[in-house]
Amino acid sequence: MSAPVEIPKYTKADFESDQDVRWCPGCGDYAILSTVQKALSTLPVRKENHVFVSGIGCSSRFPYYVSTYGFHTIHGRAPAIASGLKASRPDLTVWVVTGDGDALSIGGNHLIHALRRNFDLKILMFNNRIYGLTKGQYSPTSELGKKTKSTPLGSLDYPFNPLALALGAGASFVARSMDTDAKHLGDIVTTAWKHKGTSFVEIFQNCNIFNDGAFTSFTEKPVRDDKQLRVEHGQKLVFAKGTKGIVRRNDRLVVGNLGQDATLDDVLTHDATDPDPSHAFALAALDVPEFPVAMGVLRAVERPTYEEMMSEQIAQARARKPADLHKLLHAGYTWTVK
Amino acid sequence: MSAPVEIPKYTKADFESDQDVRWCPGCGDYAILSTVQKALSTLPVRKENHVFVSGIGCSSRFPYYVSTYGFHTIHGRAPAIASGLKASRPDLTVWVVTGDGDALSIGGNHLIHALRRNFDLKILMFNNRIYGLTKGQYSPTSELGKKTKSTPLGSLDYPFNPLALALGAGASFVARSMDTDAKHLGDIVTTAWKHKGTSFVEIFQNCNIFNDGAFTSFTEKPVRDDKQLRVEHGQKLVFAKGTKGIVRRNDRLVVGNLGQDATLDDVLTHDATDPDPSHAFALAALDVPEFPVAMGVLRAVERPTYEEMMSEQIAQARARKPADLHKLLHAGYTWTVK
Amino acid sequence: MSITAITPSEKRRQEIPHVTIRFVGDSGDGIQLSGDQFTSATAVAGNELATLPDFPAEIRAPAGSLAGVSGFQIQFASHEVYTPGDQPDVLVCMNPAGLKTNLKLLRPGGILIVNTDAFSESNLRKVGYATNPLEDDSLADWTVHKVPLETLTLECIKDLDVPTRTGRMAKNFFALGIMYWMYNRPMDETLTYIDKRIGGKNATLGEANRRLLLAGHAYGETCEMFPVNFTVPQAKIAPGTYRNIRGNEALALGLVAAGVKSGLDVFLGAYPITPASDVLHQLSGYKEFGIRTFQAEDEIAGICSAIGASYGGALGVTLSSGPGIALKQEAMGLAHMVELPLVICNIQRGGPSTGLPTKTEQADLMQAIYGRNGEAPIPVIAAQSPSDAFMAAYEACRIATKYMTPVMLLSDGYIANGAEPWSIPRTEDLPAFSHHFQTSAEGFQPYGRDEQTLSRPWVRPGTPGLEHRIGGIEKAHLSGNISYDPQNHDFMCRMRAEKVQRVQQDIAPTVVNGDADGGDLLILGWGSTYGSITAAVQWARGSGLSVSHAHLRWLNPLPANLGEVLRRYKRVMVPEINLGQLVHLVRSKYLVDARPLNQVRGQPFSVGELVKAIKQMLEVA
Amino acid sequence: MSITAITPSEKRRQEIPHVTIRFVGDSGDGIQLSGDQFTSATAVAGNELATLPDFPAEIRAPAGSLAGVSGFQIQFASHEVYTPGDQPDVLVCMNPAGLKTNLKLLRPGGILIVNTDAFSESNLRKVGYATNPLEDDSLADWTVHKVPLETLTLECIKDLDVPTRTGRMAKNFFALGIMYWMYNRPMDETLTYIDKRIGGKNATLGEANRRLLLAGHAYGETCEMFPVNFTVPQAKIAPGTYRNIRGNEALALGLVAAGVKSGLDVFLGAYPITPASDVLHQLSGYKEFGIRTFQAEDEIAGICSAIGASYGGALGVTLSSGPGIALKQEAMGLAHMVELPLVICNIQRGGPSTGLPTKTEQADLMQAIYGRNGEAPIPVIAAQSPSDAFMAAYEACRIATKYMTPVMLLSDGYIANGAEPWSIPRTEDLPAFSHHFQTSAEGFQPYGRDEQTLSRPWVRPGTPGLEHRIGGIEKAHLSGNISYDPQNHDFMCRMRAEKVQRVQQDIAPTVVNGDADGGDLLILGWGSTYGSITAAVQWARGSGLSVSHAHLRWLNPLPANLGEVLRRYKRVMVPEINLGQLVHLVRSKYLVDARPLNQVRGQPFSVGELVKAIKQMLEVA
Ligand SMILES: Cc1ncc(C[n+]2csc(CCOP(=O)(O)OP(=O)(O)O)c2C)c(N)n1
Ligand SMILES: Cc1ncc(C[n+]2csc(CCOP(=O)(O)OP(=O)(O)O)c2C)c(N)n1
Ligand code: SF4
Ligand code: SF4
Ligand SMILES: [Mg+2]
Ligand SMILES: [Mg+2]
Repeated sequence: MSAPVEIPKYTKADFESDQDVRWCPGCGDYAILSTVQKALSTLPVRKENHVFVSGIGCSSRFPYYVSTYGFHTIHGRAPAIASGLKASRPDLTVWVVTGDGDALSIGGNHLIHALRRNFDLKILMFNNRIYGLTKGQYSPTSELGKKTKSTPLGSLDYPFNPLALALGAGASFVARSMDTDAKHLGDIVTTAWKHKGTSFVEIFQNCNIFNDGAFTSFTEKPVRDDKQLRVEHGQKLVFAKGTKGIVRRNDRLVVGNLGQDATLDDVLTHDATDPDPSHAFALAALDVPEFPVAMGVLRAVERPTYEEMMSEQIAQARARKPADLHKLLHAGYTWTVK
Repeated sequence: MSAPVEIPKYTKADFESDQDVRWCPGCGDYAILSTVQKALSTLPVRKENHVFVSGIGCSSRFPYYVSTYGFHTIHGRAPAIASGLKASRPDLTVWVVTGDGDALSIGGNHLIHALRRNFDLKILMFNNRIYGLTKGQYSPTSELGKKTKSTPLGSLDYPFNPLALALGAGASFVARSMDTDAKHLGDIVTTAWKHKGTSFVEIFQNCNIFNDGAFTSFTEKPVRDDKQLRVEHGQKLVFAKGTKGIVRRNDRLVVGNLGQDATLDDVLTHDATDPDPSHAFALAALDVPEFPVAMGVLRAVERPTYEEMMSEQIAQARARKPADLHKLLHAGYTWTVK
Repeated sequence: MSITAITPSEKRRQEIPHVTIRFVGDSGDGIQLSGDQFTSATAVAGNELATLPDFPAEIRAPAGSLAGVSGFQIQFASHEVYTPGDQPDVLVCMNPAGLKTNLKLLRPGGILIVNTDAFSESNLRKVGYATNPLEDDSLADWTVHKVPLETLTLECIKDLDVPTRTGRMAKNFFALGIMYWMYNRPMDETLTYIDKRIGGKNATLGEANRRLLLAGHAYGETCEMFPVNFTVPQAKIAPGTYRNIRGNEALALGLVAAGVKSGLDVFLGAYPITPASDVLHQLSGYKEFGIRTFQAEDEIAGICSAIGASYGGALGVTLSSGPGIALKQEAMGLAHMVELPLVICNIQRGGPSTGLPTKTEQADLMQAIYGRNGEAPIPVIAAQSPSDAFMAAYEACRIATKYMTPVMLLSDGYIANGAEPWSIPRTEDLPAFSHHFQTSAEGFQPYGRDEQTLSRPWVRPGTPGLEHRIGGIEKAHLSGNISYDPQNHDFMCRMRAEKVQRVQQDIAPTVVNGDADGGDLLILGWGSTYGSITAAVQWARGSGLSVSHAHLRWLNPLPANLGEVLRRYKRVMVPEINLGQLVHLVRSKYLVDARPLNQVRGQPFSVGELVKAIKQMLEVA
Repeated sequence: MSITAITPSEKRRQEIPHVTIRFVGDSGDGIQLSGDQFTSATAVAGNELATLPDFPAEIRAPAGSLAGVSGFQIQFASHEVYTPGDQPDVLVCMNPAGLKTNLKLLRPGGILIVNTDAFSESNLRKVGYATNPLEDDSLADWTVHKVPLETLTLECIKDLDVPTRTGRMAKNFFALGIMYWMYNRPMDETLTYIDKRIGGKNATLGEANRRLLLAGHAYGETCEMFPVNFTVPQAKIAPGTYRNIRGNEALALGLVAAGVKSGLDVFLGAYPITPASDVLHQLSGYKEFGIRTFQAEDEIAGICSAIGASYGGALGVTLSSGPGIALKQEAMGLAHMVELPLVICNIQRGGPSTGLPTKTEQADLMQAIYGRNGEAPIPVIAAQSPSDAFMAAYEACRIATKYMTPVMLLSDGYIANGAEPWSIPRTEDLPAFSHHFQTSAEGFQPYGRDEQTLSRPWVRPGTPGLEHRIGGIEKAHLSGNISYDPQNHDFMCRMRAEKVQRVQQDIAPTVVNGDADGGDLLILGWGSTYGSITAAVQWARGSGLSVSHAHLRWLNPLPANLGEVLRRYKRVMVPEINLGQLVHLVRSKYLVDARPLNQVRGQPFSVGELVKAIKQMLEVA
């Protein structure tokens, strides 16, 4: 992602397309769109070098609303299409916008393979814990027992924890943010862009029509501080306005009350760059009500990207022998009839 | 898996089918087959109540050689087919036999969804880190840089750690064993059968034709003790004939040398039943050369199975109202023309 | 018929044989609800009817936008009705977006009832009206009734504790009241609905809606604007008990009935997709029938789980639309190879690719027949109307089980969402449907075959002594072991094809409506074009033309007598909502010069365009 | 021709016009290697030839088992050769399993050369021989030469440091030496191979094999057993530089050539599957040509990554066989909708489902044409022989790019693994192949169209000022914005269909071999039946029958003159290795009473069965 020679001074408006935005009034997607457009305007990348690839879902309509190149593909396949694009065009900044159904249900396999391969893709997964576009069936992130059109008596599947899944797949960058916190989300999106490799960002997004208030247990004002752990690399894992922290006791993570049962020294320090994914995994697993939900960059480990290595192999092959079609066609044993 | 009334006294031979076994001479699959047949003969399940479902691959030929019911399906889809079977026939013991390609490449999505749903399936994944049946392309568990027919200059994808992936997906039972250790494998297979819920067992299997010796770095006699950590629930994580153990230092797992830089007290204790998957994940992530490879049951956590809950919903619905087709057809507003 | 009719003042009544009414407005305007209520009232009034909901393509387009327009059309009559009508006689219009997109449909001279309150400057601007069409002369061709619906509504319930926003949204009941008066519909059914479904949850809102319906009715009766009300006399309807039913609902009930009658447990494995999802929703509510519904992670898992269930001895069903069906083809091949019963419901929608998800089309026929690798024929059956989806689903299940084969059931968006009165069958009158699980080891061969149907035995795992292995690799005749023998492969491919062909034994011969012994033109149709073709043929025959109609229920195999039937006619025309598919099958099979008539506009043929094509083909003016 | 011929003693020579030899043995017996070497030697000898490897279906069946038999057949001649021969004249047999499965193929009176050392009691029992067939009279119909191959081999190299097991495995070179003597083949090429490829890695083994080849040759020359050796005179072969090439190799080279000539980067996204994988293997070795090969997690990711690459301005290619192609259909629909170039190579194999993975079949044609949801036609092209796969692949790429469309290229297992001499084209003689990326914003419309081809512009992301969005939902003409407009949908479906139809502009008219102006019978073929049909027609014409042959390269669209050509003949027969597919297309399209001739035995038609069918059709004895 080397900065091209000349980057125009962009504003958010430069990234707004001429298409009418067609989400329900009040949908969390609006806020995310606005934050991403703003973030784009600050990046040292020319507009035409951004590509947004998406699958199918409310969230996947995103590319139409951003005035860069965009490809609204088929359900679940955006990571595969983006991988092919990035493999052959390492010069582009390739974003993937997807939903919890698109990414984790039909597209789960492409997602985990993209993550292990570490193509330099920026994956933004809007998690509203529901299928919005198809009008409200439960999704792989919906809580057990969820009553929806397809589960009138309650769903029977235990949900995925998307970040845990991503870490299990070997993701080099995982982060979490939410629609309503423009500042935090903007920072995370920018950080995800800076990471070289596959960045996986889970964005909690409210679907006010089919799953309103899915995240209130840790986003509502009264509980917010107590139920969100904002992680920062190199910083102590404290929350609740500094009154609590994550400590390890009997080899398990627990919440320590600072000044009561724990001191700041006991509190663990966040290391997003730990090559062992276990630390990030433990943070990803924290959940309400017992724990706060970890928000921010949980893991950011650099390793060569797939397309880098691919280009390198090609360069080496070319250095070894010239691409001579005539020779190739005549390879092996030939004979001439006169 | 309630024991049926009468179980015949079985021997291994009762589970051998009349089909010629068609693996390459020396293939690790033979040993696994033999161990599984033996284990089957010891279980309190009538022969006709076992079903083996497989995908496509050398490993997936397995069902033909076991004289129970068997279904050799299509590539990668065995978990989905087995889920449907188990959902409608909770009375059967349903085994899934699959390979690293079948389970983690084309079938990755069905696998992770089966794991989160916790159908009572016994999944045996033969990991030979290669595509055997299609004659030797690298697989999602092959090491980076592997030279194969499709990657003459070396593969570019970072491999999956299958147990880490399974844990990330929310698996209730994960274990690891190997083809050549019949005793250990037999125990693990039996334990997997006993677990109520999806059991995921990774079995290292040597493909002597296309990937011979893939596991020697921790299975060869001279290094074996030092490079394998046999985990047992409730036991200390010691290895190397009791001279080493896994300890936590600076919030990271390291190898402690007992009597030198660590004491037995420092050594962590294995808890396979920890509801937080982070402990099992950390063990799954251990790898040579720095660490020994953890073998045994890493996680075994009971929670209701999908088919249990499904049957329960049906029972409740039936208790609430009788299944009256006439009434159903006449539901809502009707009128009669005479 | 026991109908509570409300009798308006006699002097202003006018009798008409049929009428088509279209309601349009914003998605939030309750158009579909109004349509449903009007439909029920019309059924109760004893008319024949057909309906067509027209959903906005966008999930939830901005309020008042062109993309957000929702429509509902109904035709009812004192005679038989086959389509929801080409051109509405009446347009009930809630907002400018509805007017802009629908006015062109209204027949010249037709009645336009319009909610003037919605024609604010901002609403007009939103949809590109420079001036207010209610105020210039652009509506001169029609009879316009301007009603300040929102003002009247709010006025009417001002003493109730209903928020203004909610109150305004209830205006559809006022409009409905007007229409009930105008077409002399009984209101009992709707009042009951209001009391139970709305009032049950919120008594005040129930009261408000009740008042509005009656007020609208009174408004019609008293207001100077409406000089006349209409009566559509009762149609001669076959005796029976009726209900109004949508295609997806009927399809779901057909599956339930198949389960009950056969004694098989039904298992549905599916992934949501428009417009198929509703069948999943429906079935998930029938747990007391032992129906297991499984929302899978994708379409492939959906069909595979159903195959697993069938293997276990259940009646495996899967469903999808558009791209989802394409994804299932590999697994259909497996089901064909292992010869297990399976029903694949394809609720067709506009394609290709994501296409037009909320629109109807018949363009998946060739895919149904040929979409798999290798020689993998499967029976294909099609529903022809909303209520007919019941029997089509039932038959699909019966044949799948009887012949041990996957069967594809074709429906489409038009059938799925359309509704019509359904003469509810008596459960004891449904075709016999049994199943047999092999339990005896005597002479058991996993690929032995029934002499008549060529089906192989169905063995439930758990049956002692019958343990065996099946799979997708070619299998030896009888034993079912893997076989790479060339002759065996040829034999088995032909055997499976022959088995599918034998389904002909269960297919009724082609019946011709019209001149059964031959004539100038036969129209050959399948699926949801049934209504339009029937109406067009009726019209043509009424004008003395020698036009007949045959409609196929099974597309594979074709009825045994079809070729012979086709040859009786000088010309054959095949109208399809695709670019020509069935027409290829019959041309190839019978070498008959059948001619296609095609459109893919996401909507059914209008009777008018069929009539035009008939005239052209017969070269009459 | 510069060929080193080895001259045996003149007196025992006999000249014959053609011969078919079949090598059979265990997978471990080096049968394919022997076959390849014999083929090269035969090409060098100046004969026309065709070959057919016959792999065991099992990956690695137990040694000596029936399932583990590997075969290789070659026909060579002094005249043109179109097939590997129906019935071998000579069978070289390494073990009892080979004898058991192949003896029935050998023509009565043919020569059987058999390795007696393998006929141990245990080996005989393994394959179900009660008595040793070499010792009873069961081989009386053939000329049998019993050679203790292993004994001779071990004796010959006993002084070398070669493990007995390895030595025994080298017996194939001794056998090859005998055959080289018997058919008077030059040995230089094989000796070079031995020295370089075997000796290069292990000098002792190289020396052993060299010795064995020469010893086998000498054995033939001196041994009493072989009374005569044969000469097949050189054929009249068109001038040019030749190499022997397999179909999968030729296909891969065609893709490379397309990349080089067009200046486009080739990207292959694929998942391994038999028999397509070899193309992936080949291409992954051509990195210096900038070819990017991506082994995807499944077939869907394979095609999707290729679509992504095409979107980025590369030439996206994907490939698969059998079930893998079924899985790609949804994504093909997307490529059709977004109108990007894409080549889908389908190396057909025996179906349905997993079917017969290692056998050949032509049963995916209808799936290629109709396998997608909605109206989604794509051009379909077929290779007709191993070397022809080069030009077929090249053309597929050219058309995909020129018309901005996915193209399906059909090959099959027979073509993929078969080999034949290929007259290597000069790179400068390949058809012109350019591409154009739109860069100018002037008048740019994402769905504007070229007047002649109807293709839309190809814009690489990164091009300033041309930013736009595409997708799988129906798009408005010109702007490419999402459009739910009914008329637009109809228009666009027809437009896409018309674009595919326009490919006719690039399709040569049907050429008839035989009586171009008409006659009694036309045989219409496609794909790998080319050789058998050509040979059969040649035979029939030689017997004075009025039989002609036309072979289709493009299956969609069909050549413009095809209907007219078909109508010139009294009868039309369509032989296919399926249960009748092309025959449906032409019957439907041209209403010609074309008759099918079908078999699905996992192998090509024999010339004999075609001849029989021709006679039947013409009612001659
Ligand atoms: C192959 C295929 N299967 C199913 C669908 C129907 N479908 C469209 S979006 C969607 C789920 C969307 O959920 P999510 O990704 O969470 O997006 P959201 O709408 O919630 O933003 C489904 C099932 C489809 N379009 N294509
Ligand atoms: C849909 C489909 N794609 C691809 C294949 C080809 N294929 C068969 S097995 C296999 C991989 C097998 O690898 P693995 O699961 O590791 O099994 P192994 O042979 O190593 O035991 C592949 C790619 C297939 N049969 N079907
Ligand atoms: S359905 Fe939900 S996710 Fe979709 S646009 Fe509406 S509010 Fe947003
Ligand atoms: S190829 Fe490998 S995995 Fe397959 S049977 Fe042979 S040794 Fe076993
Ligand atoms: Mg969602
Ligand atoms: Mg493997």
